[in-house]
Amino acid sequence: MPPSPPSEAVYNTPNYLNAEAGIRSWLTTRDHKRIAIMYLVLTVSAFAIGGIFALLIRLELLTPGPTIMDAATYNRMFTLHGVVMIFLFMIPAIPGIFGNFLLPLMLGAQDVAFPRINLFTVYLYVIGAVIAVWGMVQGGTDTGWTFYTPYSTTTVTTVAPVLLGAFIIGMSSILTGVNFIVTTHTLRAPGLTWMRLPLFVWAIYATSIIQVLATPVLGMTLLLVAVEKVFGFGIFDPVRGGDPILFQHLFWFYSHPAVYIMVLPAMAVVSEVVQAFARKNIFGYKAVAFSSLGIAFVGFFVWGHHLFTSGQSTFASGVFGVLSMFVGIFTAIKVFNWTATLYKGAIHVAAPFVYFLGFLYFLMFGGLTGIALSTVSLDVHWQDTYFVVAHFHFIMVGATIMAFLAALHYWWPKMFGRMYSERWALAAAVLVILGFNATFIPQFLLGNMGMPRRYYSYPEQFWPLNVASTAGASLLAFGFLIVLIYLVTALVSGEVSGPNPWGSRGYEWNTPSPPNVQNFPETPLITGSAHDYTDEPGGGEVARVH
Amino acid sequence: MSTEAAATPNLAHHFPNLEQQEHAARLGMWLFLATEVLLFTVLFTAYSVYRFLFPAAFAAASELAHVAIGATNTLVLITSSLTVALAIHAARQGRRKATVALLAVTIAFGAAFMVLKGVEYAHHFADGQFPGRYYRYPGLQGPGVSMYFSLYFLMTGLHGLHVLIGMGVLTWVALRAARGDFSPSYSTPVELGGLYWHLVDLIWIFLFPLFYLL
Amino acid sequence: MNELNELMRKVLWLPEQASEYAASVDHLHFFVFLVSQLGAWTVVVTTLVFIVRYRKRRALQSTVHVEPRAIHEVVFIGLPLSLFLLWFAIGFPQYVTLQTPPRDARDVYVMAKKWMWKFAYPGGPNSTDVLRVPAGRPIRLLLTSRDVIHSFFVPALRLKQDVLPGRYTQTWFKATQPGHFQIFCAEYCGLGHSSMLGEVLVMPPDEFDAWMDRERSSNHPSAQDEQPVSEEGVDIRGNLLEQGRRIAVVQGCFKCHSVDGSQHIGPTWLDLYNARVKLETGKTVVADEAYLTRSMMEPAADVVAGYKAVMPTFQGKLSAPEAAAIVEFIKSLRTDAPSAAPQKGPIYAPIPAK
Amino acid sequence: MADAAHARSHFGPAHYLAVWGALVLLTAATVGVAKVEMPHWAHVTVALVIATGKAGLVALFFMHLWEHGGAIRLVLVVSVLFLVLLIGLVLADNATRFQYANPPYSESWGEAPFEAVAPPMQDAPAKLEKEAEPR
Repeated sequence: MPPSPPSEAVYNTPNYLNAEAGIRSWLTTRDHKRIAIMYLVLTVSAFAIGGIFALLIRLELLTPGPTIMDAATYNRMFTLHGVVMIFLFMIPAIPGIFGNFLLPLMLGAQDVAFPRINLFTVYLYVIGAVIAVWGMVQGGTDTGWTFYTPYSTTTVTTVAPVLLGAFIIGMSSILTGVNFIVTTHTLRAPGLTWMRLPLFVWAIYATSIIQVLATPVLGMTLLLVAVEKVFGFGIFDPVRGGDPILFQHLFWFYSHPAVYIMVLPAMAVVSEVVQAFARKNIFGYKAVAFSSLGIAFVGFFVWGHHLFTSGQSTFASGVFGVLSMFVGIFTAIKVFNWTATLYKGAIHVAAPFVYFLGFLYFLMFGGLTGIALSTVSLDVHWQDTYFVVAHFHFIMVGATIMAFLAALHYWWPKMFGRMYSERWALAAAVLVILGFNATFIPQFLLGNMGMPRRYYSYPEQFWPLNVASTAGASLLAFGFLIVLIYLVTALVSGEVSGPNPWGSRGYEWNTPSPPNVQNFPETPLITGSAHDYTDEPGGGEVARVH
Repeated sequence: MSTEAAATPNLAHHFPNLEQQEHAARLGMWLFLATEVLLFTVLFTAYSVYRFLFPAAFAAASELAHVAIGATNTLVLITSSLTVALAIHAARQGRRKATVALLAVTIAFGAAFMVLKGVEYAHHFADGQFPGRYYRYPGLQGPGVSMYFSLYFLMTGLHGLHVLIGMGVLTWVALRAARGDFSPSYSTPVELGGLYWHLVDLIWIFLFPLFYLL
Repeated sequence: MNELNELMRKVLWLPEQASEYAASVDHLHFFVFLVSQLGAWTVVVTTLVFIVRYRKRRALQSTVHVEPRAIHEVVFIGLPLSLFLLWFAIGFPQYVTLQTPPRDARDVYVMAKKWMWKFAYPGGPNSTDVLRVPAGRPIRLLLTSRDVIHSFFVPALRLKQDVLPGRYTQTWFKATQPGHFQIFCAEYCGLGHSSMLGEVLVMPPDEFDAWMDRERSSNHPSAQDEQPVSEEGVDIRGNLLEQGRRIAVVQGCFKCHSVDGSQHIGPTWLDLYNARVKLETGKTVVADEAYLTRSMMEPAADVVAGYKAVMPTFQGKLSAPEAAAIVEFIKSLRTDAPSAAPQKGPIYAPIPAK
Repeated sequence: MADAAHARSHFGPAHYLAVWGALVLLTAATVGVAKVEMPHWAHVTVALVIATGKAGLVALFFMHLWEHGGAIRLVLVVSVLFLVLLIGLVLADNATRFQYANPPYSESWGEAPFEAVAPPMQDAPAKLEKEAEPR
């Protein structure tokens, strides 16, 4: 299906944005696209809040001693940063926004399987966020986002509301996952076989599996901590024969797969972006699709690599260590296949593609340092130091936010029918990528030097690198600010993009941009795979690589 | 098929037909049940760990459990599972009265279960067999004993909560059945409520030996 | 080879290698680092070459369909997997070594609490925040905590072991040469987490033995077994008390003053508040807030009978609130204080080796 | 449509009653076996095998897993797999870790002179104390 040229008429027809007006029509909507937009507003706000906390933390660490706050405030600050970024941004953002918006469009469906539950997840998210934030305001929480017992059960700060908030947000996450899995199983358009599913769908599907199966474990574990704190049941209490390491096992049984909840959607985005901007179908479709499932599955077997220095047995560390090596492979497969996709492509370097490059870079170095961390003896030195901090920020902030920004730019015209300023976007992309590096490469070195994480003050030998990191963070913040400004500007005064400004052949571009309420006037019939750029419909010349 | 589907009011706009919609609902329910299993997994793991660490204490503490009540409750739940299965069968055949009656019996069994559970709890409380730091039964003291009771109350408590929720769900389904919402072509809510109830039974099937017999 | 080791160590900003174990871990680190860099930059360069070589030449350009052959995916999987497994095959035995103390290792008990490290040698002596060990001899650490989880971290030894409340974990090391090496707490433990520092003092073996003999034979107070320390209950003054103790740690008060009633260079702080204190001059004063504060600022003014006037002034080193926090802390040190925490600390008796 | 709905379910009341009977028998069996003199591990194994059998009956027949294939069966299998995995790997850790890293007085401390080395535990004597006649 060749794309039709941009036309004003398409934008002037009724679409999901202007079909109904008024705040009420938004709050009661069951349209997956409007729910996606609500998630966009909510998660980006959460990101801004979490980002401000991050900046305050970096400012505090500008000098070895106290800089702008006392230790008690600092401890609340990094807890807030972790909780907000992970539970309110990283986990819900890409599935909530782009999963919701695109999954039905890519499947040729009118909506997700359970639209009412979908709206309910938004409200659960808000309720959870409000409870958690309320708890943090009421005296704050100083446990770190990991809530390790017995610290979390003995601290005098307010922990229970934050646990409850995280539990409720977890329910939101579970229901989103259930919805996406069922949608993928039951609402595929005729002709859309599993092996024709866009790679975005595969990765979101894998993410949903983790959300459904892992999140309840976290929920129950957090509830146990709350029960212990409030009623003294003593499940994790060392004084009553409880085992604090059991908490760590249960916590990481969720929280390691949760890392994949955060990064798989990023991989989902990138698989689409690389095909659209290289104008080529993916190299190794099955490898990329099944590696998503592989990550989801094997990701459940590796949690113990967070416990190498905890007192866990040598045997268990060995088992978890060797399994961790296998989970890295699935990421490696994806990286190689994305790179190979560029081969013989027709590469268009626009902002989303630049973010794809940033993603690839951060994922590789973040991933390889992850493998290094699972190399058991190396972890002993790095565990709980800034090396770990830098590693997971490379994956989560680096890779996932790169993909988030790539998605935002690539699908901005899809969602709003208007283009952003490409020149500003390129400048901001370069700034953001440089800022990330300047922030986190010094932290790798700090970790090598042995600076432990969650330190309020530090010996002077760590000073210069901390200054460098803080400088990088301010660069990064500046980059984000630019992105925010030109994207909001584009909403009002951006050029009308037409239905398919990129000439992309993803299924979702077969609808007008922005799409109308029903998505498709009639159920589409799928006859070929997405991202077929060979011009002859349904295949074309097949070349073999030598 | 599609014409018939278009005629039925229970079909949401985004599903092509009722069968597809029922399949979606059933799959969604099973996924939800999986999350319930994982929810209990945490407690089963804690149970396994502490039973492994304190076998003597757990064995001694489980002798304090009221096996007769526990066994009766097991039979009550198993029988309620039977009645709910029969209710679904009746609903599929469009037998409205039978459906409602069987659901009512199921709810009654659930209530009986909760009453027996309450009697049991009262006995434990009277003896000072409280969870965690409140444990003060003089007849059995030692490391790991209070852990048994913490887990006992947490797991049976959470299970009891599920029984209550299940009773609520079945009540709602029964009311809808009485109103005549269901037909041979559409009885999904009865089936889903039944699935939930069976899960409650399933979990009890494991709780019973772990806390009463071992 | 040695130069290469030093070069890589400096490139990666790693601290010195104070044990053979540290050196061997570093060598794996260098290997992993170099291989990773090589692999990742190969991908980056390939990507850049593709971008230039296959740039878009016209709008909506079509491309050929490229199908991978099985061999590609096999290479994509096999190459990194074999490298990763090789790293693991080198790293895991090192970890096993670290987890298996040699039979001839000498035991040292480590007790962590908010926010200090205490070390006890079976048979004495004890010390706070400084762990003295002989160079060239294996030392097994048996670690336990009094409150929350801490983590014993010595970067120069590439050694880290979490310290769990109410039970023991173990680790060991053999320092190669004398020197001072920093101890950090690596598991977040509250307000004083980042000031829970200590030092491993590696001594030449003969000096260590001499020190040990001296400590054991003398009536030096620290040679006695550690007395239980009363723990403040959690109350509204909690934060101030914690602050006071932290400041006292930072200022080095505990070098001379004990908090458990034992005699030291200076008077103990236990039950000091409101006690009647006999001074060198023969006068008796009540140790109230004013007296305690003055003693910090003008220590020579009222020296307690039986002690030397060796305490430096803290005028200018302590702000008024800080001094008040220390006074609060001293006030909390009462033998009859109500306590929420276990009253008894672990008693240092040897654990039989498995 | 009615026929289709009916055709999906091969089970009738007779089947359900049979399953119920089996469940009752198994319940009686597990209570009975618990009273037999056997080593502890044998009790645990038998009780878990019987419970798994009962659960299987409920899932296969009452919950219609027998006739619903594919995705639904996979959902159950995967969640049970993760249950086994979590319990198994955590227990593997407890069973093989440094013996004194487990909770004090627990089985793994063995014959250690734990009165001497163990940190204190509140409200509980170091050894299990049972009254001769609990009730």
